Formats: sequence, structure tokens, C-alpha cells
Amino acid sequence: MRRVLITTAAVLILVFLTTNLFADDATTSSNSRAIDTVWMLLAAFLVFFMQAGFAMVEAGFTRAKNACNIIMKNLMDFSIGSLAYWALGFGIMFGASKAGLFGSDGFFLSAGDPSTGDGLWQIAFWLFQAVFAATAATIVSGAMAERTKFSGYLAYSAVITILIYPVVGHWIWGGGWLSKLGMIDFAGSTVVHSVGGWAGLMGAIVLGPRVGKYIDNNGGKKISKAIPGHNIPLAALGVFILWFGWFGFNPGSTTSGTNLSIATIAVTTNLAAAAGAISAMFTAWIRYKKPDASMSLNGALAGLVAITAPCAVVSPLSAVIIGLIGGILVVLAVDFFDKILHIDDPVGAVSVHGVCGMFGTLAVGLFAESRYAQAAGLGDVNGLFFGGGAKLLGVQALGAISVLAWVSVTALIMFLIIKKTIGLRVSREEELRGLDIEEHGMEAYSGFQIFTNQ
Amino acid sequence: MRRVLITTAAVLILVFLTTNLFADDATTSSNSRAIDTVWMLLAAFLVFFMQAGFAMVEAGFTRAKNACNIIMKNLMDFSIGSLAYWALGFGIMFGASKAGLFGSDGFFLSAGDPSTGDGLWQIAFWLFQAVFAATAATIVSGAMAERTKFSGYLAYSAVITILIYPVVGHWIWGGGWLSKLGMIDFAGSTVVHSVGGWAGLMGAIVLGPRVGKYIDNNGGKKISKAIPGHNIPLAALGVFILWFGWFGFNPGSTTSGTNLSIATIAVTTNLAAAAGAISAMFTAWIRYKKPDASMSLNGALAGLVAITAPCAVVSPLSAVIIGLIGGILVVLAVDFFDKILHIDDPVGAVSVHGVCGMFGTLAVGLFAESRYAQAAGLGDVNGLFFGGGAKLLGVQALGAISVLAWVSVTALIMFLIIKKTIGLRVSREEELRGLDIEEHGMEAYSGFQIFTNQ
Amino acid sequence: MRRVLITTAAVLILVFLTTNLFADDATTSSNSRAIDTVWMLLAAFLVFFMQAGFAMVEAGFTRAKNACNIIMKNLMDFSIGSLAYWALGFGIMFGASKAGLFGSDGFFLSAGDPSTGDGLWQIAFWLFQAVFAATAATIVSGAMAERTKFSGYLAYSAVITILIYPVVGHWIWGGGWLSKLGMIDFAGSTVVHSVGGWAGLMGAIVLGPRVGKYIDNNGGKKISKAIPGHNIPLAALGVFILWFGWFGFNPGSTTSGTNLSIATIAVTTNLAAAAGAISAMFTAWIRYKKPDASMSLNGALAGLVAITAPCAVVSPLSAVIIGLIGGILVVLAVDFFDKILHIDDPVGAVSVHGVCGMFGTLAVGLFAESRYAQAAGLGDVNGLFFGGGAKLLGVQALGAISVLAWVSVTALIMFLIIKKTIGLRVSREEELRGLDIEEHGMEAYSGFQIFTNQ
Amino acid sequence: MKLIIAYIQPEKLNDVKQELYKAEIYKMSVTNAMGCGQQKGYHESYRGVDIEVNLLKKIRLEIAVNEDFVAPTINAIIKGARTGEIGDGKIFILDLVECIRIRTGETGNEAIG
Amino acid sequence: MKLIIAYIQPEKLNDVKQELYKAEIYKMSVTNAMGCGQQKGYHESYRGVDIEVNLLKKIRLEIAVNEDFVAPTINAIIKGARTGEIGDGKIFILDLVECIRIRTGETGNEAIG
Amino acid sequence: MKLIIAYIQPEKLNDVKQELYKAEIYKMSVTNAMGCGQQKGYHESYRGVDIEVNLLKKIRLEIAVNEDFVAPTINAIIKGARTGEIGDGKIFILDLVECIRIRTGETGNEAIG
Ligand SMILES: Nc1ncnc2c1ncn2[C@@H]1O[C@H](COP(=O)(O)OP(=O)(O)O)[C@@H](O)[C@H]1O
Ligand SMILES: Nc1ncnc2c1ncn2[C@@H]1O[C@H](COP(=O)(O)OP(=O)(O)O)[C@@H](O)[C@H]1O
Ligand SMILES: Nc1ncnc2c1ncn2[C@@H]1O[C@H](COP(=O)(O)OP(=O)(O)O)[C@@H](O)[C@H]1O
Repeated sequence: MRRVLITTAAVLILVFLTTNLFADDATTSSNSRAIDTVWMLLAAFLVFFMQAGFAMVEAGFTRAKNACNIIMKNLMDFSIGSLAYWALGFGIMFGASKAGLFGSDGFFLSAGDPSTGDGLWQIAFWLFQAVFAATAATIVSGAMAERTKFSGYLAYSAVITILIYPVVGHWIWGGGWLSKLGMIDFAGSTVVHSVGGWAGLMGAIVLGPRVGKYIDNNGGKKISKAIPGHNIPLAALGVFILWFGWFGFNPGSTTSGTNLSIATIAVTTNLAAAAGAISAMFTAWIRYKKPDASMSLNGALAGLVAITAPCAVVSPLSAVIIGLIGGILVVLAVDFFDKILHIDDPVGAVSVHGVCGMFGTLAVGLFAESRYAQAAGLGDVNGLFFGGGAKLLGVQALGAISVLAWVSVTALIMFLIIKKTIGLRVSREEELRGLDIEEHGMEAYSGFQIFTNQ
Repeated sequence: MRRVLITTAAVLILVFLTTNLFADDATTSSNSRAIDTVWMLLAAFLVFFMQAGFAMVEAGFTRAKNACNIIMKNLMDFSIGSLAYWALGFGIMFGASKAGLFGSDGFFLSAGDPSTGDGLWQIAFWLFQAVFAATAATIVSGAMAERTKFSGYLAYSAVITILIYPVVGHWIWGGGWLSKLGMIDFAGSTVVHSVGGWAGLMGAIVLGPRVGKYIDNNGGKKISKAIPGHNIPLAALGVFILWFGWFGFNPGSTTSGTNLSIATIAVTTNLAAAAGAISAMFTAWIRYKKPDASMSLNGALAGLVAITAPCAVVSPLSAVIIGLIGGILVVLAVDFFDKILHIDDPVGAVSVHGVCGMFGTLAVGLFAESRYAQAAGLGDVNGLFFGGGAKLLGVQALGAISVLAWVSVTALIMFLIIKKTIGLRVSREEELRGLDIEEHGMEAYSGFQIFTNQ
Repeated sequence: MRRVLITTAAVLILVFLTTNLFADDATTSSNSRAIDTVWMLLAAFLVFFMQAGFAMVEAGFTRAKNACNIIMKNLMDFSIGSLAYWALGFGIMFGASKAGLFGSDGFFLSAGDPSTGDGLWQIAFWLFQAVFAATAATIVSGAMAERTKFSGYLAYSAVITILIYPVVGHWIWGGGWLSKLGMIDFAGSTVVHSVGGWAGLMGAIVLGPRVGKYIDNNGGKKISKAIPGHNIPLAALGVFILWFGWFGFNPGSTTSGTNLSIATIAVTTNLAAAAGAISAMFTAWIRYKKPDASMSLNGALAGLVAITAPCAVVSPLSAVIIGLIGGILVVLAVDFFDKILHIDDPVGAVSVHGVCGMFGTLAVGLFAESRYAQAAGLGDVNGLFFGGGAKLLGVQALGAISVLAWVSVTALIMFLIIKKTIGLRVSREEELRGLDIEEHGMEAYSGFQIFTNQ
Repeated sequence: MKLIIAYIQPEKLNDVKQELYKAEIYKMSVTNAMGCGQQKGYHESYRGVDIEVNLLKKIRLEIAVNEDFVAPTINAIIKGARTGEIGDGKIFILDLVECIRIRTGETGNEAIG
Repeated sequence: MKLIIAYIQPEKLNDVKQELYKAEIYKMSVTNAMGCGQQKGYHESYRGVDIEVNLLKKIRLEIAVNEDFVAPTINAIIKGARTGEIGDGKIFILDLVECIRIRTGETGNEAIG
Repeated sequence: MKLIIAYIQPEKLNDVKQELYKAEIYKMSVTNAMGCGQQKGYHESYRGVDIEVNLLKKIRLEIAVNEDFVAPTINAIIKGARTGEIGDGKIFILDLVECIRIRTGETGNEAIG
């Protein structure tokens, strides 16, 4: 009798479990895997959408006569980047590590077996990584806008997604030497933004400034001239799209929706962006007497770039401070590159992504707090301001500088090779008439009356 | 033997549970919490994106010479609003209630402990609420477009997100007196839209109309002149973005993805928007002989605003009816404010958000159906048309009117103070030349030939 | 004693289950249902957003003087389509089948009981299907742009969402005869895109070309003239929005977030789009000597349309190949319709959606692989290239051709009836002056200087 | 030499160009203009409010010709632009003192064609 | 007959139009122009860098009138456009040899009004 | 007084302005124009279909000067605009009957500069 009872109880329990838990074969762990996959995919979609944001920002901040060209550059660096990262980049970034320097397998998504949960995870992870790689690639087009030969740009696109970016990614995210040192770059202030920014810097240097950007004063001194963007509302839309996409970029970098620190990350991301916009506006207001719209928009991006590394390990208050600094920094950096170094970066990509990316990376070493880091699963780390000493800051600095060195050298070599072979810059006449007509045989705004002499 | 058996069974079951359910430490409840958090965050991202929608709608419906200014207003009310709501607004809205009138703690996200599930929930909830607060703030910029002094606008931004909006929010959503009376404003027809609409109305009144908007007829009668928007495709894009974002606004307001009435809410939202666009188009067609695009776009927004309060408690059929009424109402209201009251609201914000927001709030009292309300967890309520009597309608009306009173008075005082101190309106010359050049020292469409005399 | 023990154990286990699993009444199956619903709704939102993409693409690729009209067409076909699909279309598509030809119940969302999980599922499913129906409808406006009478277009909108589209949908997705034959059109290359494309073809034929599109040469030969689009950046934004929305379109078509093949689908979608953009660019480059931006943008869409049917059943490598072919095909098809057949399709809708949709449908029969199909729950199917023989290809071809026949005949009859009754085309003068002023009494870009003679 | 200025309806530009080509006048300059004439503005409105469209879109042609080309040019313009409706436009003729081709420095009748 | 060309501030167009209407001059053509005159460009900048705005936006009026309308036209323009500040603009007067109404073929004084 | 009208390539505007400044001519008006001249349109296409670009973008200069400034102005324009290639543009010179400064009411030679 007892036995019957027991058996009955057990069976009942099992039946119960079966009915309630395994309807549709779902289990708690399959559900949590589904939540993670759904989250990572949706985040990847948002990051993809940032391509539209970059295209609009860059088109809006440059002249109408080059708008088709900018659009094509953005479309093509994403397209070429997607295929290149699928074929080679992903393997170099996440494949089995060779001496902590680069990965060596997993090309062509070979680890993506569709019949296993793990394989599907790999496939989703690839998409998330691919849109990141494309982000790094596309940043560069802004710094090189309005004068780069289209075929040269296509060549560049492939190289950055196959080589320059994945190697850095391997170092910091793929199990390479910097990750072993404990560097924290949660969503890629360095991996993505600095890489794009520094590559853009090299591109801008090798290209030289646009015609008419710097003119010689009577005293032989170079004077910087403004070349205003042609569509500020479009650029603003781009910034809003980027901000929106960043909610995939940063919180998505948990690659897990069951890691609830996605909430904190979303909040730090938003606060830093808001703070960056405000501080850039006031900095510009003080320096130039007017609250410049393009600088304020850049400020929001600066805050976003700066919070990208520390988003998961800092408090909301620290995020506000990081954003405020980022916003100030970007205005000073734009001035510095333009008026002191005379490097022509039409949309401020170097300042936004390079400089603020580096700052954000260091900010981890300053503002990290253990209670946030632990919640996000990043361990018990504290930055300088929270009693953790200078060790983390040192590692972060080492990482930021190593990446600067790697990207500068490889990008410089690459651009010089392209210059000698395919050619990197269009002729003066092509530049004056506009790349749209010269490179693509079409106009961006057919029918509109536009003063084309600038 | 039996004991062994039993023990074995129990152990087996436990092992089984452990393996299947607690892989990755996930539990059913942690999963459902993750679903809720992911849902709420994604909804918050969509609502954030509405900022881009507002910016484009308002820029597109006004003149090219003020486009940078509109963009800056939208960027800044969101940025300042984010920080202000973080510091103070959220606490006033959701803090411990003082007499049902306002909250009094939880400032600076102090309840957001990242190490607990509850704390993380608070943090995600803050983001969701912050983007709502910013929506209320940004609605106002449309009604005040093309003539408001930028610094005055910045001051306004802070006040609405710190004081005017959170108090209303507390009354209806934060456990205040209206929520105790049983008022239902599911996603904020009143809390968000009416607040923005009525504040905009006060702003438009205090500012006065744009130069050239109303001219004196020979007979001494004022005649309204059209001042056409400069970029209807951009405005249309803005409306599509808003509609898209509204799928975060309304269904997201469950703050829970496991509450499956998100499905109904998404459907009622969509149907009301579609119905609003159609009825506004036909109303305009009949009244003005042509199907005006800007009115049809406003109609979609009117449907969306109207369904915002009742979205969770009405049937799809009722949603269609509510949308149809909203679309008609917005056309009549625009005409009324413009041609009868001569209040200059360049984008129709007062009509769309104020009037249709109020209508939507009342619609709850008319169309609510218990089977929808219960599915959404809002209890057994029925509106007048579904046998619930006039009680709910009365509460809704009381709420709508109280909010109208509160917002009108506080916003009026605020705008008058700003007028006396910082200044609220630019000079006639600045207005004629455009705010972009005068306030921000730049042009929105550099190089384009634009007739600037209007 | 034993009994006590057993009972204790059972109780403990039950308590344990209660506490951990049923907090908030959540169960594993309610969670997985929530994941599915959340996923399907978010995907539906993304697909809705494609409306903005279509509006921008079509507006950007046509002339400034017709931009309001295009916007209105897109707004209205979605709005009218939503209501029409709610009232009738959904029932005809998914209602109880009559002879495998059309459905016959479920009108007005009558199956959507909000109090049951199943009912809520139906409601969410309706939204997902409604945005698909509207996509098919809106494709047509591109092919008929710049010369269609607005009231005629409104009539068309209703007919396609009530009749033409739902019948095809019933055949392939609603349990109709083609689905019984085993046709696989995972996300709708045929159901959505070909239907839109072929209806657009009929519309373009019945309308005839725009004034000035084909001029007679001296030799009596017709020569095709380019009528350039007025806003390529806007069109590019539209393409990015469409690409973004396609991540809802294709992966969302699992209608389940717990079906992890959403990962594969997202990846094949992305790779095909990238490949399509690249191959279209190079095809255009070779044929016209310049990398045309509008063709490259069309190429991305071509890749997306082509992968829509096979996205769940092919490998990433096959997706790349399918995308590459799609990109080449679209350039050739645009040339063919324009220069050989002299059918005026301003935005290339017939080539992108009709031709590439048909190609994608056939690609299933060529590239399907069992391991992908099984992971997605589509059974053990292989295409011709993977050892499955020609049977699947035959079914796919039969489906594609049947749909071509059905849509051509019904759409042709419909457009001819509209032509005779309401009228389908505006007068020559209205067309020359632009539909914005003539049909809507307004301008898209007030104040801008635009050469209006074209 | 004369400088001929003509205001025509935008949609007539192509027809006028054809007629000018037939009359072997290949050189001209075109600008956008807004005009007030006998023609009443079409009814335009925005959000239900009338817009005073008393400035209508026009195309302005500027053609410099030798004396013997004046009549053919005028006839060609009239042929291409006339519909008989108000708004067809107007032609103005000015004396041209000198004309210089920048590329070669040629002047006068040489330079004009 | 004279052809009067006037450059005025864009924001003065409506005032000038009013004055012209009062003087019973209803026909005119308007184009956008950029001008360099005594007026210094306002201070415009972009991202903190100065823009040399020495080409200011102007409106160009072109009005063909009979001799007896020359003075009233000039006075009306001055009345509508003058603020006394640099940048008010300038009026140029040219001899008009002929004027033709395209619709009717009328010429001379008949055609102008 | 003369009214000098010049059509030049858009990209040459800055060079022409420099030369005019050197010749101490500071006042001018600039408009956008489209021109047909000897220059063939560059090859433009859209979606693989040729566009007949026979109207090329030009800049139209209008400069009113006193007689003794006519030659320097013309020389400056030629200096700034000439490349020797077809499309360099053309200069037209008209007699200017009168010139009035709106601000002060000054006329004639006084007003022009
Ligand atoms: N007296 C004038 N001065 C300047 N422009 C004129 C004059 N008369 C006509 N125009 C231009 O010619 C265009 C066509 O005028 P239209 O209404 O056809 O005149 P009408 O039929 O009276 O000759 C006008 O829009 C205007 O641009
Ligand atoms: N000599 C000139 N030639 C051509 N255009 C002129 C000339 N002088 C003035 N203008 C036009 O008139 C506009 C107004 O000039 P403004 O600065 O008011 O001149 P001023 O006050 O010296 O008379 C200028 O921007 C320019 O477009
Ligand atoms: N006879 C003319 N009448 C009006 N405009 C002319 C004339 N000839 C030339 N132009 C203008 O000058 C521009 C430059 O002409 P261009 O091709 O350089 O002429 P060319 O080399 O034959 O002198 C033309 O695009 C046109 O705008």
C-alpha cells in the first residue's frame, strides 16, 4: 500500500512536471537560453541599425555634393565587412588563440552547427560580433569623407574587418593577452571606437585636408575654414538612431538577457549620453558664444563612446560624470585636431571615437565599482576612485596605448599601400565638382538648387 | 527497501530538477523576471526612439530657417530631462507619498541597488519612466516652435521634468489620490500627452503667434495665414518613428512581458492609429477639398494619443472607434485653436496631445470592458457603454480636469517667470532671419537655395 | 514513520516547486509562451517600421514634386490595409479552409479571446500577419509612383488586403493547396514580395509610363530617359530601415523565440543582403561604368527579398550565393523592364520584389538543406543541389507561377475597373505640375528652390 | 546684339528648348524665379489654412543673340511657351553693349554664338 | 520702358510687395540671390570655426514698367525696403527695348502691365 | 555706368572673387543658374539610364560699375575664371541708366560703389 502511495505520488509529481514544465519541450534552461538568444539578436539588430545612424550623421555633416558617396561608403563597408568578417575576421578574433595574439580557426562560421543549441548560439554570437566589426569599419568613413577615392575605400574596408579590428578584438575579447591581464572594455570603447577613430586619424593624415579647408594667411599661418554640413536635421536623426542603437551596443554586450545588469547598463548609457550632450553644448557656448548644434550632437556621441567601456561597472552618478567629461573632451579635441594639428576630420570621428574611446577605457580604471562589476559578472574590481588602487588603471592604459600603436602602424601602412596602388584621393577637380557626380555619376538631390561652389 | 526506493525517487527527482531547471542558476521565476526586464527595457528603447520622431515631425512641420533650433530643443529637453528626472523627478513621482500629492524619496536612483533583483528592476523601471517624462517634455517644443528663446526653453525643460510632470505622474501612477479613486490611464493619455499638450498651450499663449501668422483684415478681423512646414517627408518619417515607438509606449506599459495582454494592447494601438489617419484624412478632405498630408499624419498621432489610456481595457473594435473619433477631433481642434482662438501652435501639439489625450482618458470611461481589463490585470471594470455606469467616466473626467488645472496654472506661472527673467521670445528680427542663425550661428541646409523671406 | 517521511518529502518537494517555480504564477510553459509572444510582437514592430523604410525609399527615388503623395500613399495603404485585414483579410487567409482556396471565418479578430493564452496568441499573430499584409500592399505604390490618382490608389489598397493577398496567403501559409503540396516560402518571398511585385507590374502597365520617360527617337525607336530621384540620402535611410525591419520579417517568421533557429535566419538574412548590395554594385559598375548608388541600394533589397523564402532552410554560404545572384538579377531585371519592355517602374519594385521574390522561392528548391530545415522545424527537406532531387523545386516553381497567374489576372481586372470608374491616372498637367500640389494642395519642401520643369 | 529675357511656365521649358534648337539657338541660361503676373495663384493650402500663392514658380531664360537672331528667338519662345492661358509669360528685350567669351577673349558677334 | 532691378533684404520682400501693390504695380519677378555690398556678413560659425559669410542672402526683384511708372516703382521699393541700416539694398535701372506678352503676342506698353 | 553679367563655372567663384577684390571691386550679386553653351554635359546617369545633362550648373554674377571700372572688372573675371577649356563662360555688358542706394537715396556714380 505504501508503495502504491509512494509510486502514485512520484508519478503524480512526474505527470505534473511533464504537463506544466515540458509543454512544447521547453525547460527552464531552454527558456533562459531562448531569452539570451532573443536578447542578443535584438541587440544585434539595434547595433545594425547604427549603420543608418552613421550614414545619416556623416552625410548630414558633409556637403550635398558628396552625399551619395558617403551613403555608398557606409553601405559598402557594412556589406563587404559582413562577408569579410564571416570568411575570416571572426576566426581571427575568436578562433583558438595563437600566443594570445590572434585566433586561428572558426572561419566561415564553421563552428555554427544549426542542430545544436551551442551551434545556434555561435551563429547568433557571430551576428552580434559582425555588427560590431562593421561599426568599427564605418567610423573611418567620416574622417575620410569628401575626398577619398571610392575604390580605395573598398579596399580599406576589407582590410580593417579582416585584420586590424579582429586582432584587437582577440587581444581584449577573444582571450588574448590583454584580456589575460584583466583589461575591461565591456562594450568596446577601445575595441570598436578607438580602433575606428585611430584608423580614421591615419586615413585623414594620409589623405590630407579637403581643398579650401586650411588657407594660408598673409603671415604664412594656416587658418582653418569651416565647411558646413548640408543637412543638420538628417545628422540629428542619425545621432538619435545611434543613441537608440547604443541600447543594443552596450546592454547587449552582456550577450545575455537573463543577466539583469542590462538594466544598469541601459541607464548608465543613457545618462552618459545626456550628460555629454549638455556639457558639449555649454562648452561650445562658452568657447564660440553660440550653442552649436553639431557640437551638441557630437557631445551625445562622445558621452556614449566614453561610457561604452565602463557601462557595466560604474554607478549612474559616475556615468553622469564620465558623460560630462566626454562632452567637454570632444569639443576640445575637435578644436585641437582642427586648429592646432590641422588634420581635417569632417565629422569629428577621431575626437568622438578615438579620443573619447580612450578616455572611456581609462574611466574604467578610475570609476569601476565592485558592486556593479559583480552584478554584471565581471568580478570584484574597483577603480582608483573607489579604493581599487592604480593597477586596473594601468592595465587599461596599457591596453589603450597598445591598441593605438597597433592600429596606427597597420592603418598607416595600409593607407600608404592603397595610395601607391589603387589610389586614395580623388583629383582636385573631382573634389570640387563633388564625388557624387565624379565617382557615382549621379546627384543626391536632383532638382534642388544648391550652391555648388563650396 | 521502501525507504531506499523513496529516497532514490526523491533524489532522482531532485537531481532531475537540478539538471534541467537550474542550469545556469536559472529558475522559472528568474526567467520570468528576465522576460519582464528585457521587455521593459526594449519598450523603453522604443520610447526613447520617439524622441527622434518628435524631432523630425517638429522640424519637418516648421520652416527650414528654424530646423537646427528645433533639433537642439529636442536633444536638450531629453538630455536635461534625463538628468533632472534622475536627480529629482523620479523621486517626486514614485517616492513615498505625501498626502497623495507627491513622492518624497528615491532621488538619484537611490533605490537602485545593482546587487538585488529588485534593485535592478528599479533601475530598469527608472529608464522606462525617464523616457516617458522626456516625451511629455518634448511635446511642448512643437507648440512653441519658431519663436522661443533657446535659454528660456532650457529652463522650461528642467521645470517640467522636475515638477509639473512628476506630480501628475504621482497622482495617477505613483499611488497618489487619483490612482486611489480608481482612475485608469494605462499608458498615459493624460499623464504624458495631456501634460505636454496643456503645457504647450500655455507656452503658445504666453509667447504669442509667430510674425505673419495672423494678419488684420481690412475689416479689423484677424485672418490666419498658413506657414507651411519645410520638409514633409521628414515629418512623415517622424510620424512613422512615433508609431513604431508607440509599440513600446503602450504595450510596454505592462512593464511585464509575461503579461500576455501586450498582444491586445499592440493591436488596439495599431488599429486606433490606422483609424485616426483615415478619419483625419477624410475630415480634411471634406473640409478643405484636398486630402492634406500633414493632417493625415496628425490623425495617426491623434489615434495613438487617444488609445494610450484605454489601450489595455478596450476591444479592437472599440479601438477603431476611438481612433476614428480621435482623427476627426484633431482636425476640428487644429481649426479651433488656429482660426477661432488664434493660438499659434505650429505643429498642432495642443490638438494632438492635449485634446486627444483628454478624449482618450474619457474613452476609458466609455469603452472599457471587463474581459480586457481583467486580462491586463486591471480588475473588473466596465465603461458606460458596457454596462459599468458613469462612475468610471466621472473619475476619468475628474482626473483629466484636475490635470488640466494643475498644468495650466503651474505652466503659466513658469512661463511668465521665464519671460520676466531669462526671456521667452526672440526679437522680431531674430525671428524673421531664423533662429538657426540667430540662436545657434548656423544653417540647417547649408548650400541649399531657400526662400528665406517667409 | 515511513509514511510521515514520504509525505514530508512530497510536501517539501511541492513547497519547493511552489516557491521557486510558481512565484508570480509563472510556469516554464507560460514563460516559453511569453518568450514567443514577446518575440513575435517585437518582430511585428520591426516589420511595421518597414513602412517607414518603403515610404523613404519610394519618396527618395522619385521627384520632389510628388513626395507628399508618396508619403500619403504609404500611410494610407498601411492604415486602410490594417482595418481591411482586421475586418476581412485575416479570415480569408487563416480561416477554415474552403477547398484549400480561401479561409472563411475569423473575421474582425473574432478568435482573439483576451482571456485565454490561445486567444492572446491569436491577437499577437494577427498583428504579425497584418504588418505582412501591409508590406505586400505598399510595395505596389513604388511601381505606380508619380502618376496615380490618389482616390484610385485608396481603392486598390483595400482590394489587395481583402482579396488578392489573403488568398495567396491562404494557399501557402493558411493550410491551402500549395502548403499541402509542401511548398516552402518561409517568410514570404512569394506570399508577400512577389504578390506586391506582380500587382505593381500590372499597375505600371495599366497606368503607362510617366510623361517624358520614353521618348521617340528619330528612327521611331523608343528611348528610355532617366528621371532621377530627388533625395538619395533619404532613400538610403529607407533601405537601412528596411534591412533593419527585415530582421523582424525573416527571423520573426518562426513566430517563436524559443525556436533558436532565429539565429541562423538572422545570419542568412544579413549575409544575403550584404552580398546583394555588393553584386549589384559591381554589376552596375561593369554595365554603366559607375557604381550607381540607387542600384546598390536596390541590390541590398534584392538580396533580402531573395533570402526571404529560403532563410530558414539554407546555410550561410548558400545565403551568400543567393544574395549575389539576387543582386545581379535586380540590375538585369531593371534594365529589362525599362529598356526592353518599356514598363515604367520608378523605384524598381517589380524587379526587386517580383523577380527576386520568384528567384528566392525557386532558391529553396535548389539550396535547401535538411539540417537547417530540421532545426527550424520544417522537416527533412533537401534542394536539388543537396541531393533532394527536383521535386521540391517543382513544387516551388508551381507555387511561384500559380501566384504570378492569380495576381496578374486579379490585379489587372482590378486596375482596369478602377480605371473605368474612379480613374487611375492623373491628367498630363497634374503630372507635370506634380501630384503634391494637384492632389494634396501642398508642397513637400516649402521654401526650397527646386527646378520643377522635370 | 540683344539680351532676351523670358519668363515662362516651368513645365514649358522642354518645349521652348526644342523650339530654340530648331531655330538653331543653342545657347541660353536658365534660372528659377517666382513671378507675379495676371495669373492668379492656384489654390494651395496647408493644414486647412490658405496660402497666398501670389508668387508662382517660373523659369527665367536669358539669351544673348545677334540682331538677326532676335526675331527667330522670340518666335521660338512663343511657339514653345504659348498655351493661350494666362500665365504663359513674358519676353523682355534689352540692348547688349558687349559680349565676351571668357575662354578666348573673343568679343561681340563672334562671342555670342 | 525700363527694367528695374532691385536687391533687397529677404525679410523685406513682403513689405516691398505691399508698397508696390499700393502703387498699383502688380507684376514682378523674384529670384534668390547672394550679395556682397557694404554690409558685413553676420557672424556665422560651424563647429567653432568661422564661416566667411561675405555673400549674404538677398532677394532680387525684376520689374518691367512704362516710363511713367518708373518713379512710383522706385519710391515704393525704397519705402518698403529702407531701414536706414547698411544692407538695405540697391536699385538698378536699365532701358527696356521691347516687351512681349507670350499669350497674346502684344508688344510694348500694352504688354508690360 | 554699366551692368556686367558673367556666367562662370561654380568652382571658379572663389577665384573670381579674389581677383575682383584685388581690382578693388567689392560689390556684386550672385545667383545660381543653369546654362547651355558650347560645353557638352558631363556624362550623368541614374540607374543605368543616361540623363541629358545639357543644362549645366553655372554661377551668374551681376556687377554694376562706373565706366572706368568696366575694363578692370572684365579683366578680373577673365583672370579668375579662365582655364582655357570649353565651359569657362561668358560676359555680357549692358548700359545702366541709373543706380540708387536704397538706404540713402543716393543715385548714379555715387551709389554704385
Ligand atoms: N512687368 C513685369 N515685370 C517683371 N516680370 C513680369 C512682368 N510681367 C510679367 N512678368 C513675369 O512674367 C510671368 C508671367 O506673367 P503672366 O501672368 O503670364 O503675365 P501676363 O499674362 O499678364 O503677360 C510673371 O509670373 C512674372 O514672373
Ligand atoms: N555694384 C553692385 N553690383 C551688383 N550688386 C550690387 C552692387 N551694389 C550692391 N549690390 C547688391 O545689393 C545688395 C545690398 O547692398 P548693400 O550692402 O545694401 O549696399 P550699400 O549699402 O552699399 O548700397 C548687395 O548684397 C548686392 O547683392
Ligand atoms: N548666348 C548666350 N546667351 C545666354 N547665355 C549664354 C550664352 N552663351 C553662353 N551663355 C552662358 O554661359 C555659359 C558658359 O558657356 P560656354 O559653354 O562656356 O560658352 P562658350 O565656351 O561657347 O563661350 C553657358 O552655360 C550659359 O549659361
